[in-house]
Amino acid sequence: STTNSASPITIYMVPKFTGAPYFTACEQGALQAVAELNELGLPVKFYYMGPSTANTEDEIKTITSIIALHPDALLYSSNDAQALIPVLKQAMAAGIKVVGFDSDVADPAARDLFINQVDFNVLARTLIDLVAQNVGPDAGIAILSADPNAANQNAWIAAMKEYMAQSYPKMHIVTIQYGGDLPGPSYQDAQTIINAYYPQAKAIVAITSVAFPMAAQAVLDAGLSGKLYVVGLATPNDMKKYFQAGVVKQDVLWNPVDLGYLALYAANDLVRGMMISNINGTEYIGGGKLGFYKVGPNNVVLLGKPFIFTAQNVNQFNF
Amino acid sequence: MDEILRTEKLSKSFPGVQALKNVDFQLKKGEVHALVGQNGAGKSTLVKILAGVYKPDSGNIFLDGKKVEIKDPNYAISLGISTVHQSLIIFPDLTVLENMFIDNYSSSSIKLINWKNFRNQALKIMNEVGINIPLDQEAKNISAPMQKLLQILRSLLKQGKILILDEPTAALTSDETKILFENIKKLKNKGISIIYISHLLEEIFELADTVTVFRNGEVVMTDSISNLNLGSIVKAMIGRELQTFYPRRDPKIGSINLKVENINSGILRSFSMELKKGEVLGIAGILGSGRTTLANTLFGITPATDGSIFLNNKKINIKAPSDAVKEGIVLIPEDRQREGLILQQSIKFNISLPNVDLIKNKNGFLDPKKGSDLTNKAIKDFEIQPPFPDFQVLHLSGGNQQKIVISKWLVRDASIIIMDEPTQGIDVGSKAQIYTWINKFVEEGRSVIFISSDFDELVNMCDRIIVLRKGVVAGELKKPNLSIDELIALSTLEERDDSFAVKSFVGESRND
Amino acid sequence: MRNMKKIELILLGIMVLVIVIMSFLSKAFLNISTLFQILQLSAELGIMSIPMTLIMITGGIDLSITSTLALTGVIMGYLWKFWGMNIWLAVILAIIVSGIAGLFNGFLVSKLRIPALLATLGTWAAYAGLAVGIDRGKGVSGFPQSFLNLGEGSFVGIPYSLLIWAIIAVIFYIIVSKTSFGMYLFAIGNNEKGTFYSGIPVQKIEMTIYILAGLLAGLAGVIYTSRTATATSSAFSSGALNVVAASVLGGTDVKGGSGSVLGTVLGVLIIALIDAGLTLANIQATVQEIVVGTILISSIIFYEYVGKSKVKTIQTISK
Amino acid sequence: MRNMKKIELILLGIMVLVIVIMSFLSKAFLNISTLFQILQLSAELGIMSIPMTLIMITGGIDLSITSTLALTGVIMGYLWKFWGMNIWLAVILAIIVSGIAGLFNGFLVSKLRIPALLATLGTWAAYAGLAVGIDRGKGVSGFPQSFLNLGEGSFVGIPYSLLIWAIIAVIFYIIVSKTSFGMYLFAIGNNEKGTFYSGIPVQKIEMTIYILAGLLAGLAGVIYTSRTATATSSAFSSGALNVVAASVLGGTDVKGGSGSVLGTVLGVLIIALIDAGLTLANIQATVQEIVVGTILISSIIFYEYVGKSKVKTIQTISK
Ligand SMILES: Nc1ncnc2c1ncn2[C@@H]1O[C@H](COP(=O)(O)OP(=O)(O)OP(=O)(O)O)[C@@H](O)[C@H]1O
Ligand SMILES: Nc1ncnc2c1ncn2[C@@H]1O[C@H](COP(=O)(O)OP(=O)(O)OP(=O)(O)O)[C@@H](O)[C@H]1O
Ligand SMILES: [Mg+2]
Ligand SMILES: [Mg+2]
Repeated sequence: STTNSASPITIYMVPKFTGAPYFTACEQGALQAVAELNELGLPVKFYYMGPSTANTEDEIKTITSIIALHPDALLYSSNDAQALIPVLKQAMAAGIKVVGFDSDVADPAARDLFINQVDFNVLARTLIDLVAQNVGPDAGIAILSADPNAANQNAWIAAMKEYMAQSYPKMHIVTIQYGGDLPGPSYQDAQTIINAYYPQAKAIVAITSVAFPMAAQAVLDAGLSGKLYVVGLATPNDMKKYFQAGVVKQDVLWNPVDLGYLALYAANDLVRGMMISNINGTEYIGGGKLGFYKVGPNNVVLLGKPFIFTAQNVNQFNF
Repeated sequence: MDEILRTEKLSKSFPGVQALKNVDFQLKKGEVHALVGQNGAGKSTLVKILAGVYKPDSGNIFLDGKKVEIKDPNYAISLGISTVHQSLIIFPDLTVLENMFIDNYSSSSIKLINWKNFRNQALKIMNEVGINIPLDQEAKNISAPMQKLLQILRSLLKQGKILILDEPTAALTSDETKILFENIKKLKNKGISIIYISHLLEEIFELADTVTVFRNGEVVMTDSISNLNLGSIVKAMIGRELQTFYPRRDPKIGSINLKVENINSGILRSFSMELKKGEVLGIAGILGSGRTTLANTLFGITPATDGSIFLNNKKINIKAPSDAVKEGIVLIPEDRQREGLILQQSIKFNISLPNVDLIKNKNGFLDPKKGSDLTNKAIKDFEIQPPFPDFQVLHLSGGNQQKIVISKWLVRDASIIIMDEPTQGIDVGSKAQIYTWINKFVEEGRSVIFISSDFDELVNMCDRIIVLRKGVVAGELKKPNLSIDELIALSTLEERDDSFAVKSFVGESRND
Repeated sequence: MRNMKKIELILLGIMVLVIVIMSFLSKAFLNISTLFQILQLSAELGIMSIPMTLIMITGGIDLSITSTLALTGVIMGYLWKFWGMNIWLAVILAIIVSGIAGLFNGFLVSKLRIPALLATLGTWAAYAGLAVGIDRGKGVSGFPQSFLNLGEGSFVGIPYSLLIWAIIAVIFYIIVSKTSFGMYLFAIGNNEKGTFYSGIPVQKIEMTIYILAGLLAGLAGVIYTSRTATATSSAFSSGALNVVAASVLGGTDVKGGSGSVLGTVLGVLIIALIDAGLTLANIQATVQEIVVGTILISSIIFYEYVGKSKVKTIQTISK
Repeated sequence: MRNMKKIELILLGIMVLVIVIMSFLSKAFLNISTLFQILQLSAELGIMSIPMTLIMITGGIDLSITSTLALTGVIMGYLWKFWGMNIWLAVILAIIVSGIAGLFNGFLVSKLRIPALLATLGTWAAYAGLAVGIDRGKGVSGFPQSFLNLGEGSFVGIPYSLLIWAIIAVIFYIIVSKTSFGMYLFAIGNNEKGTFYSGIPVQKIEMTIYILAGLLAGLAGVIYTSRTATATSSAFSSGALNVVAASVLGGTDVKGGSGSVLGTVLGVLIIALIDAGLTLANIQATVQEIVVGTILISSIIFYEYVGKSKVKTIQTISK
């Protein structure tokens, strides 16, 4: 069922956990979209709520409570690709439009849409190409990930392996460490890599926004700045210090503000039935100032290409 | 009479102690069989073996002529042996009714309890026995004698063939004792066999048919009561004739040392007293009269709520034991094991603990050598056995443990020592030693407050005795007008109880 | 013993108060099916807190149960997925393993006489290690619908997991308050030696409750797995101390000798309702933690200090 | 009482064995600066386990110290970032707050006579709630380099945090084994009442050690913040039970009356070396958990059962 365009709708946004600057940036984007929609006479009541640490159970509890409030739409970034499926299906069954962003669940039937920040193949290629450019096509690399269950990270790792086999047959993964998306353990894992795997590993690829600054910090602390290449994904604010110190040259990311912005527009489109069908039967969603986006297989919407922050451009961003 | 229970060469040892040595013991149907012996003679150990608490190292037990292995308390109960242990076994947070039926164990413990049925049974047995305890009170809220009666009632409920009573009267007043004796006689007439343990020999003469005497874990004598008298039993118990052993002293009483004015604390009501230099002041009273409260108040364990205390005419404020120690007042507490000692630690640790000020070096660190010197001096002065500073206190005999409690305070220059039942559970030789130290202590112009339930000891050791009754001073006796009869009269208005005289040379019952 | 009747009444009062306040804060709160949905999420905590209460009444504690929960889920998942075992057979076998885990705790505590805190601290680490070792951090999912029904389904509107919790609570309520077994628990907590002298098989009883704790943790593990549709070694990461906290809030005395099943159930319900109510009232998760922490510490002070008659410090120093 | 000298020797033996085995498994292991890097990661655990040992010697426990650690970091971060306070002043104020947190524990335990497990379970939740409440899960970063030096810098090759740990260990080793204060701790753990009757101010001593625990947890919090360059309420999420476990492995008796600072230091070192060694030798993290769990449970059984003279169960039932 769709709602009359003029009547206000309610949307909840549930990040993996509140507090990470990354998710705060997503929230900013969503708030921008809310402001625009309100001005357009499409009022949206918006709430940002989630567990205080990356805890699956707490996320399930939060979502369950939200279902009871019968909002029109729910945005989530899942802590666990499996465990959230039942509760998201419940939400859908309750007539709530469910839109994932940032981190999906394994079952496409558990949500209406997923806003994929970036094609994981493209992202993986970008990272590997950067390693090849900076260290060489035969580099040994150490990967610093979140935890072994993290869907995004696993997809990226798989794509990296595939791309390496294709384009840089001599490049190889020396070790994969899991820092649990926590600063302490991530830092410790980075130190482990430095102590145990350097110089076999000449590059650290840190594929979470928590791990990347920690890896940079560890390399800096070990005095290996310029010798051990660190690249990864993180918000520019977190990395500015390391650009300045010279330990980091590139930071690959999408724009999380845009991600939150698009996710909110998508939810609004779904609730108000504003999806546009074109002649070939392909669906599009309206992404406000970002334009229109195609809804791909499995109801995945791709935000765009990765963006590479460098020492030159990083200061133009604040998130 | 037919035999119901027999033991054959029963032995049991604990680390360092042979508690029972080849004990042959026989119990007949329908008799009251008394076990007597000094502290530590092994009476309770035999009881615990029969009750299934301990397993014997060797030897056999026969019940109705059949050999049995009593593997646990539950099995003992199922064999018809019910036991009232020497230590108070009570579940303080459970109600009286729950306490009474706690050991109603059956294999179907998941079955619902029929409380109505239990309540009726409880009322019936209390009616039969002639006592009344409020069934819905929590056990901790009833008086100590009532708690003991509760424990006795519990074993009566089981209606076994054998009832074992290990010092049941130690915590009872004379009224309750009377009731208990009537019931024991009733049970005996029903053909139930009873093993009865007491240090009060009159009780033995009132109740027992047969007496078995234990000494150092061995049975030294078994005979019918008609063949025995008090002297012969005591001789069997201690292995020799009993003589007096109070050392003589010529008191040199000086000026007032401690003055207490109108203090209130616990049961104590506007209590006042004076203590002179060179004086041994006795405090007498019956169970619960407030003697321990007085000791604890003066030592700062339970500070007085009002009133004043003067030491050498200077007002002092004792809010904690550390204050008392600073003023030179020390306490030998009533419960030696829990209050006086750190059992898990060595002799040296225990002697050093309150005396760290004496064994520090210039930098404030403990000086191991000074500690050893202090300990060795105490060991020598007080003849502590074995004389090893690193020996764990837990494994010392009761008398030697008490010597440590006393010596840990006497190595420092205390001016007043308060002793709460210092000779309780102590053998005859050690007692004499303690008396000698008391005399030596006061001869140096210091003072002793001597609390004891043993009136014979009080009369022989003290210069003056204050008698407490329900927290107030009932009277004061001075040398040379000290007499046991007077003490008894003052402390118990209602009646005289000659059992105290016997208590004096057997020693009080010890709680284990 | 604390006056449990009084504590139960107070807790009941608090619960009513919470419900009243929460239903003012949010209309959604008073909906029965909402309440069921929310409470369902506390079923595992609720189930485990019951044997924890029994153990705490005897003066013991079991820190290992949350590890047992995770271990059970993982074993079940692996038996089913990699050994191709029938799912229900796997469930039964896994619960048997959880019973063995409890048995081992019971053995350490009642036979070897290792203090419960110490013994179950050790097995907490050991069982968690085992679960991680089997799982290798990977997790199992894709369970058959018949199994997932356990976590999703309901009977006359009441979710199965709540029904199971309720049944267990009623059974244990009766055991604790109406049978000799229950009385023995209090007796052991009051005076273990005296209980033994009274002919009661103390060791057997202690053994039994630790086995029960293992079995119920196992059952909770199965329910958790079914509810989240995943078996993973990181299940129920909120940990054993929360289970202890729920019992303590319910009036159970860590020193032993006091406690009630009803109190514990109310304790769990109060925490769950406050948690959910604050979310429903759109109040941040961060505030929730403060509220729960404050309630816990005040109830502890209340039970220990004000709840008893005020006694001189010195008397209680004797422990 | 356990024979601590013997336990210390055994632990020393185990540590040497671990070092030998690990250096066979990985060449990287024997490098001094590698070792320092590894051990540095255990500095906070090592620092907190020392006051924990003192508390456990008296028969108490402090479950709240990891919450205190997080609270200190967050308060420090907030004073600095949002109140614009000088970083070192913020550090001092935060450590004072941690001392107050310890004082409150001491008050609950020594004055109100609430069992330590219970009291610090409550404050564990309360302090964590407070930390989350201040932090709102957001975390603070971007600390000045002067502050980060604390976690990064070193003196003649020894990281500052290790130096601080070593100094604290030496001071407390002397306090515990050479002063009357240390002697009193053991006396309290063996027989609190008897200690009081010996004229020793038991309450004051208990109060002191809980305050010390708070202060050292605070110091650990500052070091942790500096090392990870972030102040967050989720800091040191591995929890208080790990601190207890380290002390237990070091021979401290949870029943009180036994323990040594040297034993605890060795306990922490052994866990850290095994952890690191297995990582360096490329052995899965999963195996590590099993190894540590197994060592813990076997040491518990060893200390409690085999380590003492074997006594009949029946005698020990009397506790
Ligand atoms: N559990 C135990 N461990 C070690 N020694 C024990 C134990 N129980 C008793 N003993 C020792 O065994 C001996 C006999 O003790 P028992 O309690 O049987 O004496 P008793 O005759 O009952 O003395 P009392 O008149 O004081 O009750 C004593 O030396 C006692 O210290
Ligand atoms: N701190 C206290 N608070 C309340 N009541 C107390 C306290 N200490 C003792 N009592 C009670 O006061 C009374 C006097 O006890 P106290 O121990 O002083 O007597 P006593 O003469 O030493 O007797 P006993 O032979 O039992 O040692 C008893 O009824 C006791 O239960
Ligand atoms: Mg005896
Ligand atoms: Mg007394």
